[in-house]
Amino acid sequence: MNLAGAQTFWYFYIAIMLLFVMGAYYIIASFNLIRVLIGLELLIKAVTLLSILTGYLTHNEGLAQALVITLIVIEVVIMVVAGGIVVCIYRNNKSLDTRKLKELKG
Amino acid sequence: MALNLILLVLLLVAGIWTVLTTRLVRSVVGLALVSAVVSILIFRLNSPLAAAFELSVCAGLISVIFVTTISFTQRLTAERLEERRKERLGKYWYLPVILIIFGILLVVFKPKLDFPLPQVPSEQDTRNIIWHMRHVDLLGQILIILAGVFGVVILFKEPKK
Amino acid sequence: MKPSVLLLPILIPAIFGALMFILPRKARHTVAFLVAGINLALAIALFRNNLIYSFPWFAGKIEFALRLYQFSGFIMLSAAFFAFLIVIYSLNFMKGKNLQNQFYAYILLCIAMANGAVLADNLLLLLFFWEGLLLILFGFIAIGRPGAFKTATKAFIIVGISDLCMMIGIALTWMQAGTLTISKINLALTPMAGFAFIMLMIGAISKAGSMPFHSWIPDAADDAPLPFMAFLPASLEKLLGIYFLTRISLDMFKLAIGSWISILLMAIGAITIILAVMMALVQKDYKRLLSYHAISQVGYMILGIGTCVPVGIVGGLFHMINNALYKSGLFLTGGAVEKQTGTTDLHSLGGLRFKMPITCACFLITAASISGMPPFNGFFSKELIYDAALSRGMIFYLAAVVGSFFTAASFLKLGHAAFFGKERNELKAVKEAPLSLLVPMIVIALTCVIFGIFNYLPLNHFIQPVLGARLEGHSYAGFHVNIVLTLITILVLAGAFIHHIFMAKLKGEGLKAADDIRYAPVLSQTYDLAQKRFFDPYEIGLKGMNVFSRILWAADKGIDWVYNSFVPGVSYGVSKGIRRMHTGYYPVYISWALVGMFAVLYFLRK
Amino acid sequence: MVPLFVLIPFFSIIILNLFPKKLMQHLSFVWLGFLSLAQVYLVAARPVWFWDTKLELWNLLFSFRYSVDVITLVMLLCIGIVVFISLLASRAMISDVHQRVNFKNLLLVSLIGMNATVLVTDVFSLYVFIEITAVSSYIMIAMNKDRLGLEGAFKYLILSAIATVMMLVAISLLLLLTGNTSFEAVGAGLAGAGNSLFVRVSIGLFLCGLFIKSGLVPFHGWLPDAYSAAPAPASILLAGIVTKVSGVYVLMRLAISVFGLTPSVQALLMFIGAVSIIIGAVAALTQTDFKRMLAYSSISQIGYIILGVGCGTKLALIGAVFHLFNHAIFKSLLFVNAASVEKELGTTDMDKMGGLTQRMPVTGITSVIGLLSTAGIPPLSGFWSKFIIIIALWQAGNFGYAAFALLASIITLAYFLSMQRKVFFGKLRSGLENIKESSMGLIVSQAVLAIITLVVGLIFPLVISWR
Repeated sequence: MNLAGAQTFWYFYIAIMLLFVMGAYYIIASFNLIRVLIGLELLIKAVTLLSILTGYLTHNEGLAQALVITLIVIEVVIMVVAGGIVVCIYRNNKSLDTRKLKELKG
Repeated sequence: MALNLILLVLLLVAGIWTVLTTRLVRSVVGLALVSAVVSILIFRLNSPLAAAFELSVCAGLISVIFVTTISFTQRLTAERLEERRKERLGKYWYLPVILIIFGILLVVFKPKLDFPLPQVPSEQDTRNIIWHMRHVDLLGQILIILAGVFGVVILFKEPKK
Repeated sequence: MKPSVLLLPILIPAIFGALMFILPRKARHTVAFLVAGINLALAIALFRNNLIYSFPWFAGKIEFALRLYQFSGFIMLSAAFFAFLIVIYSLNFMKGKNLQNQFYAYILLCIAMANGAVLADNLLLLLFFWEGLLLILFGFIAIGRPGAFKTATKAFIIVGISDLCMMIGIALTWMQAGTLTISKINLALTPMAGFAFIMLMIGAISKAGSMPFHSWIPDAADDAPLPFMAFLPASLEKLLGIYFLTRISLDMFKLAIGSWISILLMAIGAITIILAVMMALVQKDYKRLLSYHAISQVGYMILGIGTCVPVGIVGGLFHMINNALYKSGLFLTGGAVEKQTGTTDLHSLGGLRFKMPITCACFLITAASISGMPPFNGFFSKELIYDAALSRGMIFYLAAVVGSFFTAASFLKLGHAAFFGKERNELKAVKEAPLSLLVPMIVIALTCVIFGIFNYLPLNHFIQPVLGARLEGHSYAGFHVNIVLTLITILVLAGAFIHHIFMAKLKGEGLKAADDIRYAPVLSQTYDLAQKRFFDPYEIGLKGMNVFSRILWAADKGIDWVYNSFVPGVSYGVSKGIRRMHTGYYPVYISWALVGMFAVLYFLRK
Repeated sequence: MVPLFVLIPFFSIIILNLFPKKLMQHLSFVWLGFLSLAQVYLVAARPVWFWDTKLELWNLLFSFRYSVDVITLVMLLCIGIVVFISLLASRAMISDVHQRVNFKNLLLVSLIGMNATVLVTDVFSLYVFIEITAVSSYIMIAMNKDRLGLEGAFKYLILSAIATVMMLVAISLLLLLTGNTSFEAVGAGLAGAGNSLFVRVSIGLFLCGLFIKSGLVPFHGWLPDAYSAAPAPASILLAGIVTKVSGVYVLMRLAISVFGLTPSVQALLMFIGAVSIIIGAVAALTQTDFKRMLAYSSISQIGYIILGVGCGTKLALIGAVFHLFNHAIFKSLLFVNAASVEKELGTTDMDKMGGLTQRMPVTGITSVIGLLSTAGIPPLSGFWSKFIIIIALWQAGNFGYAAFALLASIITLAYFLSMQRKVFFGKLRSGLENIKESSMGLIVSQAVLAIITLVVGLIFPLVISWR
């Protein structure tokens, strides 16, 4: 990897890693189901950026874009399904509290 | 490069705001902001098609999905909100600390980037790649959209009383 | 003869056994009869041939090798003989019973698996057929009376665990010998090889039904269909188990006189003889009593083979075939009694000698054989074993003789209770068993007599060729066994007889029913006996032994307990702890995954 | 014509949904049954006209690069069998018309996803189809919209999303290192890239993602919840095949033919496998819920497979693939048993059962077969595969792991025995006198699976040499 590339990678790398940490922290620490999904979105954003970055660095933008487009479609569907599950949970529990999801244990 | 740096900082700030804000709707707006910044970054990384997709689908569609989901559920009352705010303060002040520590760790353990970059295939037109080389993914996209449709049909239907 | 003919005795019964599930009801008996007959004819035709048939198998790594030679031909012939008799017997016995199709299917499959196991010249192939037999055993017991399912599972697990040991043994043998072909394995008795031997031996003797792998047999006697008992535990499994034991101790491992394994085998044999026969003594059911003898007699064979001297091995093998004869004969008489009277409880039997004279005669001959009474076959094989045991140590001889005494005593009791004694009112209408039940019994009884009087027939043709050069030209046929030992045996038997007559008289006065001959001490009887000093020491000893055998009974249950609940008990606490860790709160799970991720990345750092 | 495994179900989804629902439920039942059985036939008999013919027309229109080897074939076979069984069970367990139609649609999506997963030769396509299978599973678990089902689905979704993020990071790094995503290119690129930090991180992250997907300790938190909360047909599908394809199969494929089994990866896989075996088995000991216990036992069995993969010798891989097949069969069998008990009793709590063999003989007997096969009692099929794995471990010199695997199978036997006693043996519990044997569909599927277990156990040499 040449010097300029390494430089670019380095900055993006730190930002992406911190975005990962934020997303993971949000998922683990928040008590609201929708916030959990937002945390998940943050993680996926970081991955998207990483993919594009690797494509950019290896001059392989075409493939990287193709992958990212597919990835975005899949991401949307997962969010839709997750949203549906969260709405159903709300209808059942009358609450979005994650701490009420402890029925199955042991 | 400087613009990239500013955008990255903006990305992190938007991310932190998304995590720390009290109102759910604001959090969704924060996510949309993150998405927007990401799509600008993608655009600047020579990937216009993906940037357009990211902007329209993620910043747009996903925000709509979240707002819809929130509208299906009830908002909190003002007092509960106040309680929550206190709760959240206790919980979330760790995050900046963790981020700073993690950032320092990343800087200290900087990975060596001396590996050679691979030779890449000559075909670089995204549309060509999607339509001619990655049929299987295309099939997967159609299929997962179908699955999503079934999901919406099954999960969002109002239960019969 | 083409070597591939060796596939026939495996394939024919297997195919017809599988077909049995779908054949029409009426054809089943005929087909089973025919296939058993064909199998017998095949076994006779193949006997005395030497053939090897093999082709690469198991992705080319392992040979599918079948080997027919003197020994395997002999075992195959005996198995075919018994299978044929049992099928004839079952034609009538199983009439009107449920699940006949399964019953016949299992018999035929059993023949196929047994033939395969005997012919296999490759340890993995042998294991394959061995496990097939286990499965059939399970099915066989399970089709018995309601509730047999539990017994079947018990048998399956106990035998399964011992087969697991055998598997370890095979793996170890493979590792040390570098081959799985049985006829090529020849290992010196290093400690590692000794361990392998013990593992294989566990597989062999548990198939034969030796202690401590026996506890399912008496339960099966209660639950399984009777021809099963006469076929599997009484004859076939003994044949296979002892066959394999002989193979491993003569061919695969160099077992020398005085090696610790020889001592171990003899000890197992002696203990099995004594303990099982004492448990037999307190049984009150025809089939259950026989089933304990089925265990006890294995002890003689293991003892004989364990001595490692030619006379002992000849005796052990001779005893194997003799035991198969008279034990299946005895079970068949039990079956006839059950069929005609509807019960095998000795309390409600008695005086059947006039009602069922032929059954009674067959019983007498086979019982005399098992007790080792001259000139029946059991006498000769036991004499050979005594001879060998005496040469290895007085204690083993004593165990064998004492076992013989108790065997005789318990059979006198059984015969008295079932066939002699006072006729019971409920049994007035009982008739002699039908012909197809009688024929196998008569054949077996006659064979017992022939193998006794003309004992050179089986010895010269079947058994002694197996040992070949090892015999150094000796022949053990005829009457030339040790006179002193013979005298002692006769004395012991006479003692048992006198003792029985005396006791029967005594108790016959004390109790109204003559059939109630129990050595089990009921208190008043013990007082009565205590007045007669002549019996005192013996009765006390018997009582003591009774207590002892009850303790053994408890130990028996203890083995069950280990199998069933010990392991869960130990792990219970840990399990609870792990369950408590699964709180159901998913961030916990996510944290585990993340910690796991960092651990994995750290693990891969180099 | 191999792409037809994916394409025919794909078009049939669209065509079937054109029919009215009343008609579609029957039509799709017949069609799905035909599809799955045809798949079983095509894999088992392997007619030349199917496997060796190229679809020229299709290749112009629609290129589908695929590869077929023994592992792929075994997986296709398992997929066919388990989808068929799940279909039968859904007929018996779901009565509502809409739900039936929905389930069949999802089953088709899942079938395509799994078939494509085992056929594709591209790391990213692998991710796409894993995700398709997973999405249909989430919806299936949540389908009844009961509290527990939703909870299980949400947990599965979150953990599985994290897994996909890990895999995507790994894919991005692989793109950076090798410039492409196809198996050959990635494999060649990794071989050339040496052993830099990014290589190890990408391999490690991909493996972690797959560990979550296949439910290995300590990545297994979602698995018992999802299995036990899912509706019966979904739990059969999920436990029988979905996690095996999307986790274990992919792991095997990548570890063997892409990443290559380096000593450290081998050590990692064997260690994780052993930990899963023991934790799964011990945790299953004191479970009171039938399905939950099966779920923990599933963790333990997957541990065996991974242990075999980690050992890496040819024999071990044979054993692992064979165990994968067996596991698909007997775990589906056990979940069908659970389904039929659940259908008749309305509960899966084992404390409320007892002596059920008297009332439900087929369920009782087949469950014994399944349990003994799981515990590895000879000569059932599960025994042989475990035996091969243990032998292979021993041969490769991993004596500790071999002994360990042997010991753990005794614990397996222990918890299954205690379960047997609770549920099927013993005295019939009062209140259960009116229980009947469950419906025909479940009986048939139990019998079919039990017979497969038995027959495969008896003729295992033929099975092993099948290719």
